[in-house]
Amino acid sequence: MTNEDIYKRISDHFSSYIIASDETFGILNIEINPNKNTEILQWLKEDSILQFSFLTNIAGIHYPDSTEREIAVVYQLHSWRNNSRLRLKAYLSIDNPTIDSIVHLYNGANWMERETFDFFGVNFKNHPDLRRILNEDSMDYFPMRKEHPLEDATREDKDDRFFGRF
Amino acid sequence: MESLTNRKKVVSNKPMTFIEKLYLPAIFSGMFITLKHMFKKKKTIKYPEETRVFAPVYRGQHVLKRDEQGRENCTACGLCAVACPAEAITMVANERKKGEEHLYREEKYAETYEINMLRCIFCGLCEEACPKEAIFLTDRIVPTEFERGEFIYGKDILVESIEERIDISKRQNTGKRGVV
Amino acid sequence: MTLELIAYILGGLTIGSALMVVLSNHPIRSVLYLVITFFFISGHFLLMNAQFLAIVNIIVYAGAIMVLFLFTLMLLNLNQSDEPNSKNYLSLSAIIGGGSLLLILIAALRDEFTFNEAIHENYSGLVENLGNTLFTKYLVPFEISSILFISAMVGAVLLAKRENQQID
Amino acid sequence: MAGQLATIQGLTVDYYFILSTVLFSIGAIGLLTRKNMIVMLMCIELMLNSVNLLLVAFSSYFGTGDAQIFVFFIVVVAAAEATVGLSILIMAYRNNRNIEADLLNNLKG
Amino acid sequence: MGKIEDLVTINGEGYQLTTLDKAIGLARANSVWPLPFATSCCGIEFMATMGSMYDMSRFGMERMSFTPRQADLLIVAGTISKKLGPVLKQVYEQMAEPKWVLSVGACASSGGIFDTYSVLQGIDRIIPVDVYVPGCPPRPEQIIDGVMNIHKLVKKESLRRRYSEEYKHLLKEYKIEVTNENND
Amino acid sequence: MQEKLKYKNQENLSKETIDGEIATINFGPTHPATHGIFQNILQIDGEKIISSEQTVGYIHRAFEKLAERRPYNQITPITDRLNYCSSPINNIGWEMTVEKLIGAEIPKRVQYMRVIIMELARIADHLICNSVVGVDAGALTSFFYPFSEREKIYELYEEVCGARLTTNIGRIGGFERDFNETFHTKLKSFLKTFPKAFEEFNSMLERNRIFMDRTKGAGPISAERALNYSITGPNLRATGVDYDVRVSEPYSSYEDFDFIIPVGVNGDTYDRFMVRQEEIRQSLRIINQAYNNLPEGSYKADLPEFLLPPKEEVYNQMEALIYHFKIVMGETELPVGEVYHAVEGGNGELGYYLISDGGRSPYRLQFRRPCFIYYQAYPEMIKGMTISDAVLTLSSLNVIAGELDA
Amino acid sequence: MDLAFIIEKFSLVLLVFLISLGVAAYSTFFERKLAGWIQDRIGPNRAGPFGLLQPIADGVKMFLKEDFIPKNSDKWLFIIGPGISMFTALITSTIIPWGPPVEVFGRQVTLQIADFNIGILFIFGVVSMGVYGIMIGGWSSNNKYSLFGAIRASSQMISYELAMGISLITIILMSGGLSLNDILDHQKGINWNIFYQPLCFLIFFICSLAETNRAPFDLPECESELIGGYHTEYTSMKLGLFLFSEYVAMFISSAIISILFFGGYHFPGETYFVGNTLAIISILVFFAKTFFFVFIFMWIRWTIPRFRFDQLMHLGWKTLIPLAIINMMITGIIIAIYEGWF
Repeated sequence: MTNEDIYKRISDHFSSYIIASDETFGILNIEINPNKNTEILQWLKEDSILQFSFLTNIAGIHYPDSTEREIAVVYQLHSWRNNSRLRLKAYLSIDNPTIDSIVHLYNGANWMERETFDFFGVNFKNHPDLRRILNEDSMDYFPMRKEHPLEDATREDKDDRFFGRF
Repeated sequence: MESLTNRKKVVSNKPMTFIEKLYLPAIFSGMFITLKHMFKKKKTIKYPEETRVFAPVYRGQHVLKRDEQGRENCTACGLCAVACPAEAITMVANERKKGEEHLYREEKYAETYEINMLRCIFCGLCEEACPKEAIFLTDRIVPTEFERGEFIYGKDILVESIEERIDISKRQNTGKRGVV
Repeated sequence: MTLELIAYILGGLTIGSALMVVLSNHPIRSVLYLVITFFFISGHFLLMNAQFLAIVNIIVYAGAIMVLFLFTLMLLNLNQSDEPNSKNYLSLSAIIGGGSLLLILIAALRDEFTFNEAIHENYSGLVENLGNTLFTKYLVPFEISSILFISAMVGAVLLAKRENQQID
Repeated sequence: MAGQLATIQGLTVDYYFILSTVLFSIGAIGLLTRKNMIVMLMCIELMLNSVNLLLVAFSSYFGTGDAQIFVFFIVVVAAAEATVGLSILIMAYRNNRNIEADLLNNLKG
Repeated sequence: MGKIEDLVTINGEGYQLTTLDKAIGLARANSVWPLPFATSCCGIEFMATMGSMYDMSRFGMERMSFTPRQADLLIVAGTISKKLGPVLKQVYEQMAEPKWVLSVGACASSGGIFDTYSVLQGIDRIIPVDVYVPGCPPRPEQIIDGVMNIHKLVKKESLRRRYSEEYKHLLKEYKIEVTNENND
Repeated sequence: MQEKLKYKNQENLSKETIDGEIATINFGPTHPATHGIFQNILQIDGEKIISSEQTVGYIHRAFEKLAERRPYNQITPITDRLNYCSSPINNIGWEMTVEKLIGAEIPKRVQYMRVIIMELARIADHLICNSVVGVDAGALTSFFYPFSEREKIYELYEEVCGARLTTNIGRIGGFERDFNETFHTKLKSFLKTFPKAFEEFNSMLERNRIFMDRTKGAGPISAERALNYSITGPNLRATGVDYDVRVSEPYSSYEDFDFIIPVGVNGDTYDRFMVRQEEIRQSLRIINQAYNNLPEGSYKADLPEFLLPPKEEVYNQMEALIYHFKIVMGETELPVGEVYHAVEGGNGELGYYLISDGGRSPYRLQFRRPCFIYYQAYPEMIKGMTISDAVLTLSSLNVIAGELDA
Repeated sequence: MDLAFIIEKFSLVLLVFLISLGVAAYSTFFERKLAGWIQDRIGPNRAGPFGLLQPIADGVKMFLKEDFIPKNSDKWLFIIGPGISMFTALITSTIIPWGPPVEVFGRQVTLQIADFNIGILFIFGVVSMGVYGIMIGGWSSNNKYSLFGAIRASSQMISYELAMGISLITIILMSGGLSLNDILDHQKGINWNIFYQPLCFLIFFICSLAETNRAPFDLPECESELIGGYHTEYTSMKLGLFLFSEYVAMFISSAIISILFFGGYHFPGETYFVGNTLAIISILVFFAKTFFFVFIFMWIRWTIPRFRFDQLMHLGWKTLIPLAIINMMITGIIIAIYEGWF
């Protein structure tokens, strides 16, 4: 099953929800309407032909320069039967990064969503237990956003001039 | 779920036989194995007295090499510092003055060169980054210390002494190796 | 003479530890004092040449029953001694009642049994003799007691078993 | 076969009689004063044991083994009583979260 | 190797060692029970150190005390994040005196490559460390070296050190309460 | 910002107080059975676990943020520390991801060398997991025998890269050096002696009834639930699903090798143990095949823009010197794009989701960390089990804290 | 009751006490050494020549460790727990016949501190007391893991006592007496009970493993589950007593096993010796047998995985007790036939 077939079948069903699509390194990327993510994912999981029944990964990305599309949530699906992968992207505004949770579809999405919340502050609606997972609960920012520094401010044995990075 | 590949083999469905249910055979065979090991040669290397042979390419304590004439190779280009993922190397470059040609090979040299051995992860990237064959990792291990400050290794420790050269010829990263 | 002295000391200790059973606030300590009391009573048994019973007393009472008590206490985790102090007049009346019980018992029984003669040479406490009596004269009660035991066991299991084993 | 027998020369059965009565009374007082059911059960055990003591004393002084057989049976009964009593206690604790005697009033019909 | 004579500064004491002290130090040094606080990579190398090839048991150290109460030596092997810091401190506080701390590996000693917002830049910010072992992870040889250095410290320690003002001051600097619950 | 952080502090622990004999115990963070640092708060009724709640993140080290600030070649040492029991797989997986991005052609010899190293790493990973299962089951000696064998694998790593555990092995486009003579002799002797030692370890546990009783039925999970939890790797295969990235999406010439995929039936601890044991044997088979058919050729690809030139060329050729500087400074031209590459790590599908904007560091690099994903299923697996089962389940899941918390 | 008798008994008590302690101390060392050998290692070898001073080093260290009593714990019980453990472990040694009578200064000295005519019952009584130390220690620590250890220990010990007792009835049937001397008299030369009662030996051995909390029945203190079990909160010498009592108990149970099943100090060909020569050889034989079992205890520990709690209970109640009962019945029938009761 080629990527064209997959795209065709998806767009037959959800043509209005698909915003853009392309293919990189053999994997189909589809940008979807962030409000319809559960619907599409559910259909993909249950469709007897596509059978994208395995959630590989959920990732967040921060694009500070693109207005109203700052935060991207990326779902990577895998159909073992067809041995094909699919990437769904939903772009959210940084002011209100809210998207529906898919924990009811995949239990495994629970921590992935919590991690995305922890790193990027994406609010997953209807998530059973949305709170920080890796960082301390008292942390007051979302560290993976580009504006936050990586370094721990308490390190004293370092002089930035020497490292060729600024 | 049906097979995704045709290479599947179930490995854990062997039922227990009656004899195995009696506990004893496995226990006795296990005890026999341990008894056998009791009389085997011990594998232990009594470390402080005996040392294990390290691979010649082992990534241990760094050395700043001198060339055949005893001049320091380092030219303080800073590539090692850039290549260091732990940001453990700092140096201050200085121009070589007249009359110091016997000390430094290049026109620039590192006035101070410090590696924070506590930060260092011994990944060997500095060794690879060095274009002047100045810094090498060696198969010596970094000793432990009582205070954190003692791990800032300056040039006094890092630069090899002229009398006691450190042999790094077996490291394949040197320029002298044969390329396949 | 020495044995007599031992018997008196042992008696005093027995009473003391028995008192501690009642007086200590903490149930666990009560258990331990009771265990000690049983040990002292077993000591008396030994003095009276009832060796088998002495050991059985320790094995059964101290080694099994009291462990069961201790086990229950630990399981229910009643380590805080939250027993409310009973009202003063209640304890007072209890003490008076107990004291009068003591007096009545002594008064009632004293006339019946007053023996001043020394102990008979006596081997009845030894295992052989005891076993002989038990399995000849008292065989039927012995069997009945085993039935009692089984019913107690079954009853205990049934009582303590949880009706609702389901977790979900 | 039988080891050397220890006999108490100058001690009368009175001594054991009084001792066991005192123990019995202590048990009785405990039963009346304490409210913790487990401690109450323990007091019952103490009373049973005091009776045992008396029985052994009689057996020993009269030179007959029958009383010791009774002790044996008492031990059996005590063990049975303890197991059943404790399991009832656990039941009661589960229902009431408490094992005080006063709180078990709802056992009344 | 470190200069054992300079230890006065970190250990905060300068008592003259008596013969008794020496004998006891020797005994203690041969019976250091470690508490492996192994979090990550260095923990695996610590396991290798316990293994047949290196065999820590030669120093009488094979009895691991996973309960801090019984341990003499806290071996911190691996990254300590800021989230874990309080736990580590609690473990240290729970240990009974005399106690020593061996910081194994770059991460525990200084943060190593993880100069990030979530990693503690060296455990010596929360608990006093006696010996640092560099490496990421250190070879078992280095860990044994560190242990030998700990032994040196143990042998040198006076019986009175743990009651000294300097020691109390040291603990105070780390805001470690001397919870002497043994009110005898 | 603060508003969002006010998460509902949900009491996830169930409130089924059947009869109040429920105790809460802290299983971790420093519990000896966690082998790493993570916390489980267990609610237990007697010995039976009613519910549990996990806390992770105790060694969160911000790998992904770190990767955004480091040039591509400096990320290899970071990947070492993901699943530190099998660092070479992580290293090589990362290198292959970048190679996919730049579209590099990798010589067959390098691919076979990688297979050898990766399968050695898999053996090391599974050995540590299974020996720890033995330790947690109480058989302490079964920890020492495999560990001596692991030392030999360490020696092999050391000959190639110069380190034992955090290998930093290989470079983008190949290896830093060829297998040397010592490596060849050591590998040959390893291949000869290892099977015997391994079977010895195996016979101490595999058919021992005490061990079987303890592990059979401990922490089971059905294939369906496992898929729902996105479990991969040996833990998934123990449930009977034969998903293996090496077969479904062969990388590094895995299609050349003949090996079987061991699967279990119930997905319990015994199945996981057995699957890992069999995978060790299969890995050994793969190594034998790869080593016997090792093609001649160079140990690195022809990628002057990514592989550092040999030192003498740096002296003699201007071009080489320029490349050298460019590579070290991280100023090589990289294509823009996003790439996902998965390898079969020690614990399952280890994925690298790399987004490149052409800069010297990745714009975003996300690791699909199998541990992080399957550890979620732990409460479901141990529900209704005893504490002993929970311990064994945990060790048989092989939760590596480095991979869990990233 | 003369003075010489008192001195004799007193010195015997002291001797037995010291031997038990010394053996226990060196058992710890030997166990570590043995673990090393089994695991291809060397084991402790730094403290003194061949590491022989290791137990002393451990002892000194533990004596000088900070004595720590956790908050909210029951102080009195916390202190008394290890004491009870040690006491019960040591007190069993009073009835062990260490050898035939020896002649010292013209006196016939029996190498047994006290000869109860109900020796075996005494052992059971004491063993059943042993659980108190662990229970009290574990409970008073005010720590959930300790409590778990204590509860596991108590239920385990109560369960295995039953099988142990029932299995031993066969031995009592065969020897016709409860005293250890009766049992020993029955096994002169090489007429050992093990040849008649192998199953009984197996049951008794398994039960003594369980009673001493040794692997594979070391659930009360298993490290991987309960951290330290009942002694999680103990430090210093109190911990030392707990650990020590385990080894003392192991030594004593090995001695009892060799008495009950392997003829104690009897050995084939003992009729060729008389007097003190016989006594000395007998004592050596007895110790050799005992140490052999100590060795087996350790060997098992370093080989076998441990049970789970419910499996342990199953083994005890559903396997060992029925087996013991069947064994008892068969033995009874055979003895009855042999004696011609039918």
